[in-house]
Amino acid sequence: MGRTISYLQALNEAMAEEMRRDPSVFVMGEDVQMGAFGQTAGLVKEFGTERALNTPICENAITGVAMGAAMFGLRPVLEIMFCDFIMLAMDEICNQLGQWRYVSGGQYSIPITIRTAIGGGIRMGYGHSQSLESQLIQAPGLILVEPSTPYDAKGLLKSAIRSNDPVIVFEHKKLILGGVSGEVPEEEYIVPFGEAAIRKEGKDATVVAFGFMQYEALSAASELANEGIDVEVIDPRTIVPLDKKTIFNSVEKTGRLITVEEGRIRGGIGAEIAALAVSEYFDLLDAPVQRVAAPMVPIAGSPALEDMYMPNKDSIIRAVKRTL
Amino acid sequence: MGRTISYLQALNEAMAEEMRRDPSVFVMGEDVQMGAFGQTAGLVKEFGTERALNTPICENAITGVAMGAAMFGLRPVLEIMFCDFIMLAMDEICNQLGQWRYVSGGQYSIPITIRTAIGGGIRMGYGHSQSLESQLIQAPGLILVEPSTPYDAKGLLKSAIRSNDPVIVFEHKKLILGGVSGEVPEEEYIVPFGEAAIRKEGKDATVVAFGFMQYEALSAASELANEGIDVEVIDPRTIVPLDKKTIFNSVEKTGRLITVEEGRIRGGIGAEIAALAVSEYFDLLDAPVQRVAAPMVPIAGSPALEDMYMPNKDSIIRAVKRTL
Amino acid sequence: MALSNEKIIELYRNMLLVRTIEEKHAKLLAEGRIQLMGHFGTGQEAVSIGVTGPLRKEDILFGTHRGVGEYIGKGMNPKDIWAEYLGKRTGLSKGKGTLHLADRDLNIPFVVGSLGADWSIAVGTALASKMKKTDQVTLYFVGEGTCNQADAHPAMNMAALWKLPIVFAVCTNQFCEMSYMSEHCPTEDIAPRAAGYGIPYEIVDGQDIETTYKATEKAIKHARSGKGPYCVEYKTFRMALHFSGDPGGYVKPEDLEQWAKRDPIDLCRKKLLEKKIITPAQDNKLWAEIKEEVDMAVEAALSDQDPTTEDFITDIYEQKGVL
Amino acid sequence: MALSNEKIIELYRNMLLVRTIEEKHAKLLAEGRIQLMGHFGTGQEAVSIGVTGPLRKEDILFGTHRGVGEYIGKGMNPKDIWAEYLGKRTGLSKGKGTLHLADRDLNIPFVVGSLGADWSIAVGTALASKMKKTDQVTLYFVGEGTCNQADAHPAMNMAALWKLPIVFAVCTNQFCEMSYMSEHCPTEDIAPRAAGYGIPYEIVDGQDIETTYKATEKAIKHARSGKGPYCVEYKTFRMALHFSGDPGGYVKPEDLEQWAKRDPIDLCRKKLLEKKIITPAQDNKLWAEIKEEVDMAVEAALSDQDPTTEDFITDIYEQKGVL
Ligand SMILES: Cc1ncc(C[n+]2csc(CCOP(=O)(O)OP(=O)(O)O)c2C)c(N)n1
Ligand SMILES: Cc1ncc(C[n+]2csc(CCOP(=O)(O)OP(=O)(O)O)c2C)c(N)n1
Ligand SMILES: [Mg+2]
Ligand SMILES: [Mg+2]
Repeated sequence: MGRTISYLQALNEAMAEEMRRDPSVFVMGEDVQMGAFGQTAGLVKEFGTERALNTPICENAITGVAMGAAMFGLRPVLEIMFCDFIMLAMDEICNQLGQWRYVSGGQYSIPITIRTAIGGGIRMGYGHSQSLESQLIQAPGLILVEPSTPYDAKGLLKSAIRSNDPVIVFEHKKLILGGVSGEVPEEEYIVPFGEAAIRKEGKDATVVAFGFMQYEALSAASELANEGIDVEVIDPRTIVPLDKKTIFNSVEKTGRLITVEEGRIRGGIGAEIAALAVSEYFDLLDAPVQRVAAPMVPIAGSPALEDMYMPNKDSIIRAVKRTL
Repeated sequence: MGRTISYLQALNEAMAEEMRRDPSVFVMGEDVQMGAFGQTAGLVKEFGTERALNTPICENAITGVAMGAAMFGLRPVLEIMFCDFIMLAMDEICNQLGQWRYVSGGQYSIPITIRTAIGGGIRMGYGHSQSLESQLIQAPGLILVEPSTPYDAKGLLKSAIRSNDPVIVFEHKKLILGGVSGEVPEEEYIVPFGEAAIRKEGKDATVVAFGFMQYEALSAASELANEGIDVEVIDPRTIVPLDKKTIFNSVEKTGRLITVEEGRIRGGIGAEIAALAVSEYFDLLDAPVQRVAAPMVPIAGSPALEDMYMPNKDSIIRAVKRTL
Repeated sequence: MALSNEKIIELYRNMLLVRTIEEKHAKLLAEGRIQLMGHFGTGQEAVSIGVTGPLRKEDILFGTHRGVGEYIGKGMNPKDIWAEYLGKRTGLSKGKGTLHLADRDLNIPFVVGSLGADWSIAVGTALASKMKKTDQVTLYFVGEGTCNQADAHPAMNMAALWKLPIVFAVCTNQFCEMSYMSEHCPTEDIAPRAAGYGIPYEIVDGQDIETTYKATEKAIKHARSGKGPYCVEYKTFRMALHFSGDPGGYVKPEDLEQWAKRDPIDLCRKKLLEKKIITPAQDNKLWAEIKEEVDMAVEAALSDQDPTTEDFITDIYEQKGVL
Repeated sequence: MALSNEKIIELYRNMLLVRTIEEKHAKLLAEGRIQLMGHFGTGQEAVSIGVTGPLRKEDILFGTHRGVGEYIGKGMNPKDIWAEYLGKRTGLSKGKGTLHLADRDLNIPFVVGSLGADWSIAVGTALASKMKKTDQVTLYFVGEGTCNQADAHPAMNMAALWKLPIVFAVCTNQFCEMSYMSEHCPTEDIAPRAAGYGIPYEIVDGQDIETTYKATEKAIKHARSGKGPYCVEYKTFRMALHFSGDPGGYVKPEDLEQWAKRDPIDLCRKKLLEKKIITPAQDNKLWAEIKEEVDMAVEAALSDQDPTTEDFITDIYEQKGVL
């Protein structure tokens, strides 16, 4: 039997359950005892200040601390408060974390989970609003996860914590704050990496949408349905590994591909999927791929400007129509 | 009348000439007085220790220093010794340098040039061998330059130093060390951003190759010519802005597109070009796009393993043949 | 030398202005008239105003995210701030920065998003002043929490190494977001770290405006005279919560109580009244004037125009045709 | 307490081994037999060996890029090093790390590429020891140039804040690549920076093996007893150039001359002979033995197998099917 819980609750439960299950799991980050957006709130009560470890503000260094701890027997769950700050920790993440297993010839596993809040639309402007998943897709050795539902948030975060590979989990602020709710089982479960979910079946076009954009895509799909356009909506759930099979099976059926992400367009996840389409799955397409994404513009604080920046239901609808 | 000079000399001349021309230009970085690979060697003699400023090792901070200086009247040319270390400075580069013009509403120009050595094949292994251009293509507000000849190295670096936008110049170690030579005019010239060069005309397939890969592409082209395959080789010279016109005019003629870069494949420059092909230039292609790039693997120190990693003439030849 | 009466009144007025703007911001939020979150500096006004008071217009100021103190202190006017805060095209940055204020005319670079990213940028502006042989000083005003950010270290190191004209002004308000500083660093004081680079430092009371002003004045003089960087740490207390949406619950009531007794505006007013520099009537009038000034600035800004789709894509590159 | 004769001989032997391996490396390069560049630690052997001498096997060592000193000191054997250096599949890391040595069995994490990236990683290993209540100490051995890297600061801060079992061992060899330290920081000493975090420190002569050993032993004892981090700075001189391809020309001849008089191996040998702990004949035999050991290690490694195409794509993820 399922329960209906919020996205926030799902994240919190995943951490609490894994901390109960395995004493080597602990959370750390800036103000994790309070919980910046509440994801880690309350853990300190049950697990104490050492396993809910507040850190100073120094993102590259706390990433290194988590990495070192992970190499010697612990399983840290590190929170980087805003994904914009991931950029401070790029050397640790891309050059060290993702590479040391390989360059040590497999001597070290680094079982670390990094959770970070992405996304705009809540008027935080420059510096606190970006979706930088695509900044990490070029780095080898990382697993990248972007859950859109409470079910996936819990199941994927649990998989992340149990994984011996470094995993980065992108949590959209609108999902955390906005109180998306959904069903999760009473009993324990995990969601494996690399399996996309088909959120809506359809035959006219394939929309692949990540994280929060999933909801915009579903809204677009139902509006399009009113016009008799039957869109298939796929939620990849993990960016690396990417479930190419589910995506391109769908494209085989529809002949049309629209990618949707909140990050910027150039070199984005959509670029990679479009490139796969035109290299590995060349014959499937009946129309140009449409990439719905943010433009190559910084995010302004002005609500008017932020609204111009964000991809949304309407831009998805326009993109779908361009393929028909 | 032209002179034949090395790639290294071209870079050095560009800096010396611009420093003579404009007293606000100066070079800074780790050991720039000696010159890690010799690019800045000798400048200290003519311009003194203040305008050839040695810095401590702290890549994020020296990027910030250059940025601050650039906002208040100077034109720094900052050397980040190895492009791998760009990852230490990602916050300054992507979140600050590329964005402050916009988020200050155009109040500040930041005329800074960052030069950095990319590339492998010289047995430096992990940490000193990567080509990370594609890590920067997602950031707004930056200009990215990758010269492959002495002529372009000099002309593009001069454009970079004169530009009021932040420019990053990628210099391949094999070009610096290996002594590629070429003609440059006696008289002053610059090479503008956003204009690709067609290095070899051809009608059967379009090969777009960046930086050092240009030479591998040209070798591939001449070997293919022996087999009667007539390849067009394009050197984009700048990654941002990208000369889509020259590239896709060529694809219109050949119907075949092969992208070549030394960086890793996922989310690389090739992904972006392939995505453009399948979104903006859908009808031009007669065959799947081929992306020649490094795999999603760290770079090992072992020569045997490094050779498996590197894209080269042979992988380009195979890729071209797959399109025919 | 004691400050002149005019100077003290000016500083007092600025402190009132800061508090009034921030209270107005809180009120607008409470009334649901705006959504823009605020990080208020209530109780810290003697630091932000004392630190910026001795600066010349040509001096360069890096300020913090905490309220409008140092921006008012450096000369920004409330209408400009509000137009920017509200994301209007009449704002200092056409609404693109909002909370991240910048003012080229006042030599205020930009309020950074990634805290601490500007440590080194400030060293860069000081380097520019030195290389261009101007006699500008850069004042880097920073929260003590941000002193734990990595770049604090190379920034201090380079500033000392190159003897740059920069003042590191540390506002120790006891908190970093929702935790006490004792969870962030092992020592009570931050400024002694400067000694590791041979940078002289001083630690002063942050509640008394004359003290903060004079300590800063001395530090600026040192930096301007070519002797290199100087560090001042101001001890104060953040009476507000971290930001307008902060649920609170982590501040010890006894701390609030104790520090409330030394509110910088109260302290200054008392002194002004005691010394008869102003009368109670003049004081009341001042408050009323300031309240009206702020109200008018807000109303004017609220009715300004939003940025356009054209504004959206300008100011990214200077070179045409790149975007 | 003085070191036992056995201990001193062991340390002396290790110093000889280090110098011999590095000289062999230089020779192989000169003969064109290998291309692998080297960063030699000639003249610094009393630091690398003295620092690692007091470590237990379970203690965690972060070493530097400069030669093989600390790795020999912690127990790596020459053959393992050479197989890795030469990129063979029999290497410690199957040839994937080469100069970036790592040894899980010896608790040596990995020699980092971006200098300073491991400051905080070392804090992390010490945190793990503390949380797991082992009595391991982490020894972070680092060049003074790398002490200017940003993360030195938050690393020291967190280590002190959390009272972690870690020793910061700074090897001040007067250079950072091709420049003297005076171009990198304004002070002569690095260790006093530790005082800013309340970390105790000591500055010692780096040429005398007993001094370096004992200072480190004391620091390790402090850390192991739960008193938190300790910092030791060892003053030495890099007699080699920065790396095997360094053109040189920037080292003052008088510095070389002066420091050559205090070569750590000479100093130690003199003491051993004077105190009759070894005889000249025994000493000669030791050198010869070591030379042979190293030559054999190199030849054995040279004939090992290269990694395969299968090796190329393993060790990236544990999870199957991701790459
Ligand atoms: C790089 C970075 N990490 C974290 C944050 C989130 N953050 C915003 S304000 C703040 C507290 C800063 O404390 P302090 O410097 O003492 O200034 P105060 O808020 O006390 O004025 C933090 C951690 C940020 N903006 N940037
Ligand atoms: C992040 C980073 N910046 C620069 C370098 C290049 N580099 C290699 S060795 C070295 C000198 C380090 O000096 P120090 O820490 O004193 O060690 P030493 O070489 O003297 O043993 C530098 C700058 C690097 N490897 N990583
Ligand atoms: Mg504070
Ligand atoms: Mg050194």
